[in-house]
Amino acid sequence: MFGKIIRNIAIAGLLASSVLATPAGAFERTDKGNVIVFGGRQAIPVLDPHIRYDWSTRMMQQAVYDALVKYEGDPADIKPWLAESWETSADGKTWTFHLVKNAKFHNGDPVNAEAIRYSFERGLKLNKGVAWMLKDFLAPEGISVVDDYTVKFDLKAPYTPFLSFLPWWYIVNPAQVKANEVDGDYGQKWLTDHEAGSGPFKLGRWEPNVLYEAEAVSDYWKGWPQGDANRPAGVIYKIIREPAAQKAALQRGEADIVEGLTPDDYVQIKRVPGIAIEDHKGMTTFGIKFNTQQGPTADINLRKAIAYAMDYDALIQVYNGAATLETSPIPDAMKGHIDVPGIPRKDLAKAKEYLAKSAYPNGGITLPYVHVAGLEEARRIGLVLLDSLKPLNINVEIKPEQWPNMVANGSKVETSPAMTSVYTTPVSTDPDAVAYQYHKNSWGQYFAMMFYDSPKVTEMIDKARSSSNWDERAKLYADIQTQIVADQPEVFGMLQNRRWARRDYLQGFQFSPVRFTGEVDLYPLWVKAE
Amino acid sequence: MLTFAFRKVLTLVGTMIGIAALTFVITNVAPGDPARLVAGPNATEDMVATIRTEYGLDKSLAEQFVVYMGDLAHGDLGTSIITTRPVLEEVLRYAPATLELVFVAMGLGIVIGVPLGMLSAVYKDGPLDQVTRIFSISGVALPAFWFGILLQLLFSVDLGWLPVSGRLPLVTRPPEALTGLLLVDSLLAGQFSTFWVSFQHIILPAIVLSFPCLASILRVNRAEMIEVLQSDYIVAARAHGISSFRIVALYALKNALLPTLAMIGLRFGWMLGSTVLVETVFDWPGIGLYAVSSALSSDFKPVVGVTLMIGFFFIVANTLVDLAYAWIDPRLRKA
Amino acid sequence: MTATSMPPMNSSNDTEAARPLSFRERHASEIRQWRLYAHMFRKSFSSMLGLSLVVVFLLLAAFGPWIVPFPEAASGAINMSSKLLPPNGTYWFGTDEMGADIFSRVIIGARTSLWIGVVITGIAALIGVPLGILAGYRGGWVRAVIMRVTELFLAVPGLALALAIVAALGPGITNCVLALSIVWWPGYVRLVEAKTLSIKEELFIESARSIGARTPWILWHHILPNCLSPIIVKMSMDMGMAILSAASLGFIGLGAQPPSPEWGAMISVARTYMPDWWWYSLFPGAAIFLTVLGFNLLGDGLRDILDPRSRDR
Amino acid sequence: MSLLDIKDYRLDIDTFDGPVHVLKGINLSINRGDTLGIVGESGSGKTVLVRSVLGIGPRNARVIEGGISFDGQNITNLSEKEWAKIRGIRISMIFQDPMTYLNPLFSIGRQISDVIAAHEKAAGHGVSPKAARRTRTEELLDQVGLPNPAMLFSQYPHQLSGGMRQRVLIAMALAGKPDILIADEPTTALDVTVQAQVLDLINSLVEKLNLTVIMISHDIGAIATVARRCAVMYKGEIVEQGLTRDILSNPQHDYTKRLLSAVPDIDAAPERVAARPAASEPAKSRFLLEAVDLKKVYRSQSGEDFTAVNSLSLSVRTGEIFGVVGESGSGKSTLARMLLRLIDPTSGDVIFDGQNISGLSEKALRAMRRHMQFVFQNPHSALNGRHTIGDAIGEPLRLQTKMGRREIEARIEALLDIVQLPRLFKYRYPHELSGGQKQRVCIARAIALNPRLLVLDEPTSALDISVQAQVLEFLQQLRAEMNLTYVFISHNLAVIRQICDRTIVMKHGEIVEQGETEQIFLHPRENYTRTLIESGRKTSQAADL
Repeated sequence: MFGKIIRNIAIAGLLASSVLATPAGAFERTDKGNVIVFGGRQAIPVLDPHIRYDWSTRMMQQAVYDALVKYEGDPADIKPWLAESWETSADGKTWTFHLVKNAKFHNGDPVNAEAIRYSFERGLKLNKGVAWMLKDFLAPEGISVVDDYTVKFDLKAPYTPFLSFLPWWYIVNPAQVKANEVDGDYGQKWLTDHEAGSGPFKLGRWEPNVLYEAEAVSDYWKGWPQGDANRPAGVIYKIIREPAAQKAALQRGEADIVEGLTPDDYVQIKRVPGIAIEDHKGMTTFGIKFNTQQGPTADINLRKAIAYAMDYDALIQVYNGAATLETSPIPDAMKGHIDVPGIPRKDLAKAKEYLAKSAYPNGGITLPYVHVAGLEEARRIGLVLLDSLKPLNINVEIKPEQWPNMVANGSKVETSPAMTSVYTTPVSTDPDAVAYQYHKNSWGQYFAMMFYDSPKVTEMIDKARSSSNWDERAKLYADIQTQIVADQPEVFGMLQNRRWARRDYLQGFQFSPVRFTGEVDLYPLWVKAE
Repeated sequence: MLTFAFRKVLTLVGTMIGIAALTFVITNVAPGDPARLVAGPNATEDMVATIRTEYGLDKSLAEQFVVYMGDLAHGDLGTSIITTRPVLEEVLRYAPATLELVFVAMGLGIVIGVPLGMLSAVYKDGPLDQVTRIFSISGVALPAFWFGILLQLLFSVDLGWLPVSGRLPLVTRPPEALTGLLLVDSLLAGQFSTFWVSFQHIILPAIVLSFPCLASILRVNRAEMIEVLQSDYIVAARAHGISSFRIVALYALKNALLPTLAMIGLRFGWMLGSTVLVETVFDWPGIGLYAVSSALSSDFKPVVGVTLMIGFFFIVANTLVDLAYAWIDPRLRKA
Repeated sequence: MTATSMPPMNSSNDTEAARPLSFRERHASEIRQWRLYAHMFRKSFSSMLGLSLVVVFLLLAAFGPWIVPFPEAASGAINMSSKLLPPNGTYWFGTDEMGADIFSRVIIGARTSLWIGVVITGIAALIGVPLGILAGYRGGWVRAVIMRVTELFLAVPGLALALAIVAALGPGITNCVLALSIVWWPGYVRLVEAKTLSIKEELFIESARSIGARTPWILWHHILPNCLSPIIVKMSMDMGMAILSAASLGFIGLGAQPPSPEWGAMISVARTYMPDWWWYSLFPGAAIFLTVLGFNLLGDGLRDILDPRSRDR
Repeated sequence: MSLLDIKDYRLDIDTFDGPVHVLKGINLSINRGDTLGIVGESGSGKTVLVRSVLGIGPRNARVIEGGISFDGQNITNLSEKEWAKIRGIRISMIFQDPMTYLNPLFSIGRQISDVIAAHEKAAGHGVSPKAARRTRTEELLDQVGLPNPAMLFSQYPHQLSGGMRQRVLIAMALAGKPDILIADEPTTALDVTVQAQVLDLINSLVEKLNLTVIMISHDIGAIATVARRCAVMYKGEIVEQGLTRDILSNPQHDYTKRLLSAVPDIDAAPERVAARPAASEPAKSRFLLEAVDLKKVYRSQSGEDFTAVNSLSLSVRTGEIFGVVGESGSGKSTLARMLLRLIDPTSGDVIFDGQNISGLSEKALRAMRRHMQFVFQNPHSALNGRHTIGDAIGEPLRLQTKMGRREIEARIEALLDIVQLPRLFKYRYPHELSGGQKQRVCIARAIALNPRLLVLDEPTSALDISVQAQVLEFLQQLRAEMNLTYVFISHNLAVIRQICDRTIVMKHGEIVEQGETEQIFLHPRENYTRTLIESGRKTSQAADL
């Protein structure tokens, strides 16, 4: 009976692959032109740029809004956008931006200095979403309109990474927002599913949990890089939750680009004609964070033993080779990165040596490994860890947690588990974005679940972030990296590649490592007609 | 009749309050912290606190409960912390999709289940009966999620006959939402092509959803038919020379339909619950999917809201079943 | 006692009195009853199919770890070099994304499923049956309270409620089983309550009271044994349904967690490997299907033979 | 040639334990215009026989030999299609319980006109219009003496009384102007007064329509009223047939004799041993049981009060058989249960052996129960189907005594001896026993603790007549042997007269008349008592024929 089923299924599989070989339908065409369909797993609950950001939200924010500057390219570079130029004062506290004159919001209002001031004030006063990036250094009063097209920021203290955060502060149209204000909410309610931006797209259909449509602005002030003829009529971001369904949609041409396939899917789908894989080295670090303050992992020897027992090759295999091992806490694409010598690689002898020095010379303990529920790779790495620690006679209990619960538990030393797997994507290209995770002030944040406590490192970080001399900073960051690796607050994992699968007629894909996993700059995309 | 309606409404309100209390307590005992999720990965403590205050999460659980029940009395199901929208508004937005799915699935279940049940009762213990028995029990035993994936694989990926998921193709503009049920709306608007594509979209999830329900309708109908067919009045009808077909299809069926109706009412609620799975597999934008995604983000107001909504529909369905009972059974007609 | 002029009612009893009765004689009634059950059960193909499926399932649950080729696959051993291999001579059901043998995991998974099914139905019956008997027998406000709460639970579809509970408690097999037990018992209350209500009206209950039996005695000796058939039938069916529900939660990602070889959780992972690695979800799915089918067919067959209307046949 | 001929008809029913020979070579012939009665007790095969005539016998029945021919046509193995031309048209049937034989969901008119339509279709000429069928239906309803047929047409079975429903069934059976009308216990489920009316109706229809009737019944009285000829069935055989008058007056077969003699005669003075006065017992009081001002009020759901028993006092002497007689609804069962406090009275006292049991605590009451026991009306449901007979008899011993396992076993066997059942029965289950045997088990259970008082609530009304006679006789012997006092409740006056020393007559929860039984029967003071005795006399009439 089984044999028959297997045979039938095998035939079905053959049929399936033959279907895959036939050219599938293309992108959606409308009377206005081509509409590109992006299939993704994550919904966009709130579009308001000052309330929330995650990859799907920010992708749509980036499409409908502009910021003063924009990250582009690999390695990521800060490009002038609404601001055509800027200067810093000598003490690094005052930043002056000069705006382009032709930018206008979708309703025709010009993008002026007041709009910039209002947007930053709004972001800071709401104290949500992006506020954390600047609120320690910038007060709403510190923003001033110099003239219609000049705006000035007075920081509380010198803060070199200031500029690197600005691409994420999108500019809203104060007139539209104020018109839709309810009970002094800064238009929060309205901006949830409306936009007041100046970006290359404006909002089309907005069907929560189903699809979100961005319609191209034909007379976008900055023009279209692919040329007006090739410019798509719009982009639909469609929610497709199952990887299998994503893959099917891509194969059937119901989607032109998808994110979130499994590593094995990418390998497999690459062979399908008409489909191309975007495979780029990312900046998202993966670490198994130890609780360094409490429990068995407070013992550095145990931490080292685990780090040396880890099967690093398997980490890469989990991604089917589409990942590189971390050689430092700071990702390769970031300024100031060094390859820290002696970063642990699998060495069972060393692992046992360290274990012998620890409080558990014979192992015999069970350590929890917490990962975000639903994160497939994190789960699989848990299995790798479990397998790796068997020779040390250490058992691993793999526990998936909902993100909020995991964060809540990780905010206190007492409740933080011994090992937590954490992916971190730095929001800027400045090394401070990563280094500060090891600063004591970060305790309580999810990326600081190791509760790393090194006064020396903390001091160096403080010094580096206020210095505006790059050479001095580079030296400091090198020392910071070396010291962190020596203290082993986590198992340094790998940098996974960012991957998308797209139809080959989809052109203009531009990768930038500073964007979140999955996030794509929709602006330059276009469809090449056959 | 009025007192009957009044009593029904009273039970409904009581049950709703009960469900609300039950789910609220259940979902709030856990340590989850949705505020932190909403605040974003890098948010500082004071930012999280801002959100907590905004949503009243800083209050004690008892206070939150009082506030929630108070709001509920005004028809306010609270606000989703993730989408910042009133839960009622969202539930009402997603409910038609779910109801449409459930209606179609229920229709399938009844149209296939009742006649099959009838036939297998008439040919009890015969080959047809054995086949339908295994078939119907398979229906209950099939994991909906697995079956759904298999069907997708076969009909969408393999044969390419039907769409993989969703309610409509991307570029198809939905018709004006009068009922929210696409099949109905598209017909009302005279958009037959839209009707056709939305029918193609609904067919797979409806089949998956209807299977277990079809099975239990079949089983109940069969069991009841067997019992009714052995009853004295059927013997009498035979003795009086009424034709076998008429006996089975009219006399016995009407009697057997009563328990079947009760099962349909019960299954209606069950179906609403299972949409959770089917909607996940087929990306069907209904309340089930909404509940799952909210639950996964520890956003519990929507979970409570959806549970209430399902409870509400369930009770309404069962009230309708009661009415249908009274309509069919003259013994219950007297008030 | 004096002899009477009664016409003889049956064979006389003097001859038998002296000789001790054999087991067969003493239990002739039970033996006949069991043979009758077996006869009726054998007649039905579907019942026999159900029984065989359940027996196979129980055997696998009992001996699984000793008969599979790669027992370590169940405890999370990985072998990345042989990942996602299609079914072949070594790996009968192929391998999963970590290179573990799916055959071994599916077989050993029977244990987990058995555990899930037994615990959920067990807890549900342990809570539901006493409450149901109490509600049905006592009546009055006790019944009102119990039945109100029961109806409350029944008004919410179990899966939705269980989902809410697990989401709150956090994923994991224990929480999943707990949540399902919480939503499962009301079915037993309703079943047993209805049954008790009808049994309560039977004369033999009054008869027991008239000879001075206490309530607990009546509940234990009279009500419970008469409720037993529907309970057994329901438990048999629920074994399957509980396994299915736990798998459903596992599928959503809220149930059992790796490396625990639970079928639903396996499909939850495997679904992302559809359709190209079809064997990964096919076999656990088929295992769920066959197991649930088995328990349901068995329950259905049991219902047929335990039905009092078919007793005297 | 006779209209219906049954020749050497042998029929088996297949069961798990092998085939049961239900009918063993039946020979019967009925001529046009005949009225044949078939008498038999339960299990005699009479119902299977008449259903076979209509082709609606049990599912797993098998004809072994012989056959049935109707009007010259062999109808032993007809196809459904051929049956359609006969059933309901040429042979039709009326049934025992008119409630369960009418479909509750269809109106009376609908059901009858459907039958008419079916007949028309079977006859080959098209179905007449609705209105015509309605007219015909109303005619039929009128014919069976139902008032206001037009209104009745749209009514549902539950809105009708039992007698009316039976008339509707008869109307339905007459719809096809049948050659033969089969009546299967048509009066059993009806009240006594209604029974007479229905029998009268059948008689008048026979005359008016020249019907051929086969009526089966366990009630010899009913048969005697309708049937000119009569057949007696016993264990699947016809043991005797002939003119009803002859058989009743001069029975030939042993079974017929036994059956006839078992019918209690209301006019026969009892030949019982005179009630032994309890003088030999050092009784504390002359009265073993007294009830003072007992009252029971039930409250219905709509809030109305219903008084089941109203301020009733009685006293039962030690050693006597105290009869309680009344129609259904007279409150006699409620009274019986209150006497043992199985139901708590609304007010009033029950004094047992000088002790007031109304105020006893639960525990004291349970202890008291060993002295007073109850025997229920229906032995089929008074025994727990899950317990063996041994368990059932042993249960009071386990509850009330500290006897060991062996002692209990021994006592169970002794009790089985007393009630004259084989000892082997203790391993059997109730469903394996006959009604009479079950009632003996119930009695064994009741006397297990050597009680002093037995309250017997219609102990024989669920039993066949011949069994009833046996049980009654046994009960009298038992009382003598064990010095028991009985409170005997019955609706059957003949039975009461046969065994009771003193009797009360109840109506609507109150005592109408009380006194020495003979006194009441010979010189009833009250009108009600007189009517009761009169109607009782009617049903036992047959015995005098």
